[in-house]
Amino acid sequence: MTQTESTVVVRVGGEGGEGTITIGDIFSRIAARAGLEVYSFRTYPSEIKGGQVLYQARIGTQRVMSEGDEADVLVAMNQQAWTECNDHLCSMSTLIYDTNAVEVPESYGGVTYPIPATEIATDLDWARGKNFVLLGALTCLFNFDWEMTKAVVERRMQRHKDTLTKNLAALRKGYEYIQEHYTAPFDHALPLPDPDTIEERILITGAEAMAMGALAAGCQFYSGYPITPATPIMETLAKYLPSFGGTLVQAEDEIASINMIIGAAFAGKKAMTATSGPGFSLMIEALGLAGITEVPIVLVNVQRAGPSTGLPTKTSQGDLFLTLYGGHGDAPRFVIAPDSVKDCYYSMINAFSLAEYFQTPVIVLSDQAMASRLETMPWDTKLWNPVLERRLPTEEELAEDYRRYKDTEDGISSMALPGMSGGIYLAESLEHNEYGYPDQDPANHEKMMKKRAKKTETARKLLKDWASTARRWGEEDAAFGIIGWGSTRGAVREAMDLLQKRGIKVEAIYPHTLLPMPDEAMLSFFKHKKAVLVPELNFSSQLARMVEHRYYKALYKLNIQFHTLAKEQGVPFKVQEICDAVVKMIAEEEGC
Amino acid sequence: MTQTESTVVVRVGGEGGEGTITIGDIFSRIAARAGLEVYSFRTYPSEIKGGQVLYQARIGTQRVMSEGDEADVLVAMNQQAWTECNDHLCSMSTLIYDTNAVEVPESYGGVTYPIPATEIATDLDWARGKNFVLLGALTCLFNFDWEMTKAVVERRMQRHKDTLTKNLAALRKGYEYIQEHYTAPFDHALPLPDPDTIEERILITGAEAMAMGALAAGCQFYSGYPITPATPIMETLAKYLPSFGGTLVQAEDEIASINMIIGAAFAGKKAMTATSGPGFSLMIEALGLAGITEVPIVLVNVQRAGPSTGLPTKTSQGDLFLTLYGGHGDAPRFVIAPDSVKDCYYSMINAFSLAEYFQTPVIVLSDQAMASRLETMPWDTKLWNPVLERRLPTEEELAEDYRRYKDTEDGISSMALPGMSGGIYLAESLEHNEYGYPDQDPANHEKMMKKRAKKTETARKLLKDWASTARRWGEEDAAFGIIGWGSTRGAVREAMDLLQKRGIKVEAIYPHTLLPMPDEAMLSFFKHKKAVLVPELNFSSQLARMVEHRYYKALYKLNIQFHTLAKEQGVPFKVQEICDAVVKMIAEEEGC
Amino acid sequence: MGQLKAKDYKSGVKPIWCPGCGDYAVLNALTKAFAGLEIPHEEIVVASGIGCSSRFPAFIKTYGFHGVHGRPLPLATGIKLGNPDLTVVAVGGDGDGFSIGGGHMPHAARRNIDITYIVMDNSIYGMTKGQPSPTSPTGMHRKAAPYGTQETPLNPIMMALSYNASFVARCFSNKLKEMTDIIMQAIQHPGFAFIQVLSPCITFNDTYAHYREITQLIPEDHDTSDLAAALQLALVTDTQYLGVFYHDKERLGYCERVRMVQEAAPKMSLDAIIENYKR
Amino acid sequence: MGQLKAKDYKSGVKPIWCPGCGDYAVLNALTKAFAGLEIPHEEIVVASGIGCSSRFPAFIKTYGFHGVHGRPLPLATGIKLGNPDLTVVAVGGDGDGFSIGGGHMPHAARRNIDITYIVMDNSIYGMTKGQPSPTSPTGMHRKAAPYGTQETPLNPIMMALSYNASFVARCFSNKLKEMTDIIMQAIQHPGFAFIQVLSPCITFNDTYAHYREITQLIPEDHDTSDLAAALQLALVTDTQYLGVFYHDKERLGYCERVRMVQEAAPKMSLDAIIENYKR
Ligand SMILES: Cc1ncc(C[n+]2csc(CCOP(=O)(O)OP(=O)(O)O)c2C)c(N)n1
Ligand SMILES: Cc1ncc(C[n+]2csc(CCOP(=O)(O)OP(=O)(O)O)c2C)c(N)n1
Ligand code: SF4
Ligand code: SF4
Ligand SMILES: [Mg+2]
Ligand SMILES: [Mg+2]
Repeated sequence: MTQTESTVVVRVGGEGGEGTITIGDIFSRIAARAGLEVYSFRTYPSEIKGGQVLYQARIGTQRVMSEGDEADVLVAMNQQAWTECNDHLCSMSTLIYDTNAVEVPESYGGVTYPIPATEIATDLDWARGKNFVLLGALTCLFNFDWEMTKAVVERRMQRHKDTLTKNLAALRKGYEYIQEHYTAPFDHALPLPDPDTIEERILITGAEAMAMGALAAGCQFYSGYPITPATPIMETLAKYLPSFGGTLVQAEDEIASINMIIGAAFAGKKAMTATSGPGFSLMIEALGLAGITEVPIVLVNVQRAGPSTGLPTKTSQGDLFLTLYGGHGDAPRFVIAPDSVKDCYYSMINAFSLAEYFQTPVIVLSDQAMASRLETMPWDTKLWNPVLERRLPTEEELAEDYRRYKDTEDGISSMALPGMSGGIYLAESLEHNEYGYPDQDPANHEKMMKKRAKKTETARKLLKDWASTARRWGEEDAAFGIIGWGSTRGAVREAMDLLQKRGIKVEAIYPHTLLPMPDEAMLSFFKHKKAVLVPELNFSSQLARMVEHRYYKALYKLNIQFHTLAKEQGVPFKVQEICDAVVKMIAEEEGC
Repeated sequence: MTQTESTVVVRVGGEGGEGTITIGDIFSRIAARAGLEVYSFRTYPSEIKGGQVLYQARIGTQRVMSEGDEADVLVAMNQQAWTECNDHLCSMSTLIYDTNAVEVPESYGGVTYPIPATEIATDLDWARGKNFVLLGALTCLFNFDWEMTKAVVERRMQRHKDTLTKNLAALRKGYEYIQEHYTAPFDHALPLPDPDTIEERILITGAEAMAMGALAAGCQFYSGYPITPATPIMETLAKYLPSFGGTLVQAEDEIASINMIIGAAFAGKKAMTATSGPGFSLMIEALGLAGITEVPIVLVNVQRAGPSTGLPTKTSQGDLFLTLYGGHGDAPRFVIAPDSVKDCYYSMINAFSLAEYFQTPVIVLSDQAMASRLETMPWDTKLWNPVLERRLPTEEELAEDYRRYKDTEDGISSMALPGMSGGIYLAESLEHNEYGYPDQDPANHEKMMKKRAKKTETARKLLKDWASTARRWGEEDAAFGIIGWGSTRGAVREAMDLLQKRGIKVEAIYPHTLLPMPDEAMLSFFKHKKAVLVPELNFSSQLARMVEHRYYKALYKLNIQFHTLAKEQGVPFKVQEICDAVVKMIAEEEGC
Repeated sequence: MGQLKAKDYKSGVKPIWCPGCGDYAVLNALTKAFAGLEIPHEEIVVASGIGCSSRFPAFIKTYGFHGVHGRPLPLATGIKLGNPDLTVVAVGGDGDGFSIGGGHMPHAARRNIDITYIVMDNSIYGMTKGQPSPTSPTGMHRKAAPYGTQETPLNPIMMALSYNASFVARCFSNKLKEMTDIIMQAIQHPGFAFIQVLSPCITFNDTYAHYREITQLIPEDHDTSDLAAALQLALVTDTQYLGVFYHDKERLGYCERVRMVQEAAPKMSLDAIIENYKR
Repeated sequence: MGQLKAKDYKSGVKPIWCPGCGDYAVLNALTKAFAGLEIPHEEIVVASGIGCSSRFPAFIKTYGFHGVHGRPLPLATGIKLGNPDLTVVAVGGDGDGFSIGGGHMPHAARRNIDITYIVMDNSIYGMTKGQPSPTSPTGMHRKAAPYGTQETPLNPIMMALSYNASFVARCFSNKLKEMTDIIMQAIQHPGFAFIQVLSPCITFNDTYAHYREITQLIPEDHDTSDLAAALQLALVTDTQYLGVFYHDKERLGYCERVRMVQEAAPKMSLDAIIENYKR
């Protein structure tokens, strides 16, 4: 066990199409069912079949915050899985492998569990079931209950009735193989809680959590176009939206998606779409349309590594600038950056609140790693922030001279919905007057630009009172800080734990909204800092540049040194990388 | 005469469709032909016919740098033209108007030239010719030669043969009306040079100058989609490209346009497109494609006021952020900001040089005011900077193991063209290896990101030696500075002249490339400054924010105060606004 | 309500159109149709793209949405699905609908979304001052095509039929009564209705005389339920037939299908869904 | 040159396709066609969008361009116009070509740009793991459509004909010889050639058996110059006809038209043009 004694990292590697992800995923669910905490990570090539695939499940007896840097246990389905992993496996680690597919040199010093998985499966006349043989072996080693294991497999494979019996047989054989051949206790087995005392938690991916958040917020319309890694949001909502009287349309492209949700939101529904980089780029034009017509929409951008098609199945935080600044002309928008699977759920609720209340597009900026990993989370329906709704016109407003785009003090004007008598107005992409009719007068343009921009300032004030507009961990008076965003949080928090054990005090801040920025929280964070590190998964240190610019006066006055840590490789940070960077920062600053 | 004694501002106002722009345009040409310098401005509603239209021509005996704040002479074709202008006309100004359409109160104290233009035209059985009656009167007042006047009208109206005779008759009547009714010399008449000594100059719009620059650079392929105010670039090239063996395609949309030019450039041609905000937003996805496949393309964005459809015929500088930062993931691009009509021409040549040499997209960021105004400019074909070409593979490279995306020191690798034997490669939107084949390995991704980014650093070095990478005016040791970009230059330079007359010393800098930024020039500019003003035509002070961030350390160290002047009204700066802002900045800084 | 007149549906905003523009007739026909069908103002939305024709929503007294270029169909689809009780009409030009927005019609048609889509086809880009459009004839000379267009014009009726749109018709701005009647049928059609209106641009492409010459009403005996026959009529281009080419009265509209899905879906609470994630 | 074999046109990069994917046959047919026509590798460009089918260019030994989703046609158009001597083939999937990229085919067709466009139609989004595509049958159940698709499938052949594409054909991955032959004709056709290949996705939508049943060669007596007859054949959907539906041998290709414009244009120097701006 590498970082934390109470967690184990299990990695499953194999060729795409061999069911590698399948058994990794089921293993995670069995572990969760057994009462353990789970945090998973998957990487796969953009091919459908073929190509090396890796699934990593970190399980533990206490909350797990990252996927873990190194594997404790490797399940190798093919030679490459072993070869690739070998360099990273510390000698005390454990290897479970299919002896019919993997050759391990005698010199290898780790603990091994050789299993003739292909042979066993072939004997069952079901060669494809070798992955389930290995899964059976794995669950047995961890002392997971057979009946529970079987129940989880049955549930997950219910759509594949034809192969279920065969796979269960393979699973059983693997389970028994361990029972028969290995009696010594397994090094990595974790103490399992009494099944009756297990606290209710759910095991969910970030994408699913976002879909649930949308449902909780009252989303009634979704239009989207398939794109990795955002598709699961659409597929989850496709399943459930109709049950809530909602509608989901698979659009012909992303341009249609965003225009459709603008239409549905104009008509009165809470509406959203989800996409990734290339699709988001195509939505830039209509994002401005929502801005100037003041139509509330929620957009999820599940970032993947760009530029262009890039690495479509790999993670990145490279779309921040596009999200903050992508538009011709200035129009308000808000940006929320969830930083955990659980936060994915709450972020969607907040996103709808901001969108509806401010009649402004809101972008939720997630990423591949967060959206596609499984995490256990406690389920509670308590909402951290009030759910805000759209301001509808009062009867008096409708009775006389209704002005849809009335220039109010807070920038928010009431929004009539088609069907309301007296509320007729024009949603106009040209600059318009308070009624919505085109008006190209210089003074009117300036006035309306200001009216729309006021909403950002109103939001900044409102958000001050919101729980978790920025999250902070560690000690406030720490001299060294970390500013991060989104899914790097887990690695950062684990790094902080490790650093603390070494006596190094660090404080971290994760803004929940990146637009508007939580200025007060940031400035208070800076107060005691000597230097800050901004780790992020993109090439050009986008958050760092934005923060440095926004707060350079404070940074300068307080003489805070600014350090960046940019990684653009398609994979998440390792905890060690964060630790190293912090240590390096401190060394540089302390001059030692 | 308001700002400069040697120039006159003539404004023509009327209803769209009455030929207001036509006579304004012809008047500019007559003045240029008479040997005067011209700088024009036009504003019109986005309607085809109807709506108030304004054409302003500033003419002078020396170089004119802006359209002028106030009109010296107003030609009013309708009542609104007079009413709107009245507030702004200083009492010494002059009004020429159609007595059949405009009523001027007796209280009006300016000089007036009432002309029954509609009546005169109707007497000719050609009521529509009233605009030419007014034009005739105007040219006569300025003492322009009748034969020359007639020749210019004949040339401009050659496509309207059917109405030419009638319009010439109306013109003559107007000319004669002045001769008959007014003998006193016209207050605003300028001394005209001897026709034989007039230096050869051309009168050209910014859009036309960009088209000429493209031809000069060897552009051979254009694909574009009509959009105000970029269309004239396409229409000019449609006329001339075939004469150079080039091809122009009107594409089905902007997405097709940019993909077509990527295709043509890949096949070996210098290729470009031109668009405005909404179209540019649609090109963001493919811009990243050109970045990752390293295909040289030139994009012109003629900015208009946004957001969304906004004010399609009005000027703005609101697309800077989108141009600098618009893309999912990081890919290199260069940005050039021409600051005069003449510079439009050279900017295109430089844009092709940078695109071809660095195999990277280059965006030329112009605007409506600059693209659609006429300016006189001396014609010389001397190029300020070397014309750079694409690096093709050598025979040796092609002979063995050709690597299209070889990771070289300067980031530039040779580019084989289809047809070259031995050069076969894959232009790949996925991350790829040096051969172009997909490669999703973390280390490869990082390497290729770095390779592409190197080009920006190489360019920064190269551009240092280029003439006019940043232009500076005024005195280097001035304590107060102005940083601007693009078409605000004229107003700024005139303001500097006025300020100088009042004994106020200011220096201005206009970066020619906004990406990469000319760091050396900027830092040297900052050296003696106490405070700088950044005037720009957008809502959120985009250049100011970019510059402030990029140079905040220098600004802080030198204790330079940063002042913004943002105007987003769809119209250019007035010289007075710049003067006032500078005076205000100085007052604030000097504490008086 | 029964007393509403066409003029009651005018917003009072003066159209920006040139005098003589074909689009005036479309405005007249649509307002007449609304009055004829007695649809309350507030229950109508007119959505458009960008172009002269697309300025339409400002001139009509209903809810309106002037969107971005080429996207009236997705916008109108969203509006209709957002509130299926509304009468939703999408309008635009030939550039808007067949050039930049050409990718959306096949999908509106295959969804059979219950909206009426009126394209004011003047075979030119009016708003941007006269560039050739996808329906401009080959060889047409304009500033953007000084050597004449080299492309073959598209045939919008053929295209709509090939997408299997369930209501396909052609009108001419000069024939107000026929147009009003067809628009009324289209609005009442529960599904996607496409109407191509030959609506001349008097300023950049005056085709009134030409169309007066080559248009002709569809023969009375044409069976509008016969797709093959409709295709035959659409193939003819030297005569431009006016009237309803095709009308599929059987197919269900998209809103009805969506309603059926919603009805078929088990009613669930969020907590019930979350149960699935507990195991 | 005459000695080139199909396999010489394989790049050596192992296709990422699932074993049994219909796209292998297209790769085989296209390489055979290139070999048959003896076109040198370096004079060919294969351009594509995004999708399983669009990964094609990596597997073939010619110049290649793997562009963005839905844009192989504009890309290929630019390539061909950039260098008309090249043989340019655009390839992609049904999602790429009929969904996000559906707006481009009408324009490639009306330009009659001299490229061959092969759509590997598997009636599914393969690469993104099995969402319905524009040609998926009504009522198909997938994760993204758990209640079944509610849309009518598009008919790509009908659409191509309605765009007046000058060469329109359908192939089936199971019929390699016929496909090779048709691709050869398409490449030789000076103009826009559209080929729909029924190319099953064995992983998410295995339609081999279905297509074996319902496909049938176009009757030999079909006159490929008769658009009306082609439309009649295309209307039939319970049988999917294989072969050339339409072939217009008269119309000039776009490259030829562009050449004529260039020839008609007066040769001018920049200085000569500038003269116009002096007056
Ligand atoms: C994305 C985008 N591209 C281009 C334009 C410029 N534009 C405005 S209207 C128009 C075409 C109008 O033609 P059409 O749709 O036929 O309408 P018409 O004016 O002829 O009625 C164009 C290209 C735009 N507004 N947005
Ligand atoms: C702009 C954009 N949107 C979405 C995607 C995601 N995407 C990749 S391939 C694909 C569809 C593939 O379907 P098809 O074109 O039929 O090809 P197939 O995989 O079936 O061969 C989609 C939606 C993308 N890459 N880019
Ligand atoms: S330009 Fe043409 S389409 Fe536009 S309003 Fe005038 S006549 Fe109508
Ligand atoms: S997923 Fe389908 S389309 Fe993609 S490679 Fe596999 S079989 Fe072919
Ligand atoms: Mg039109
Ligand atoms: Mg497909």
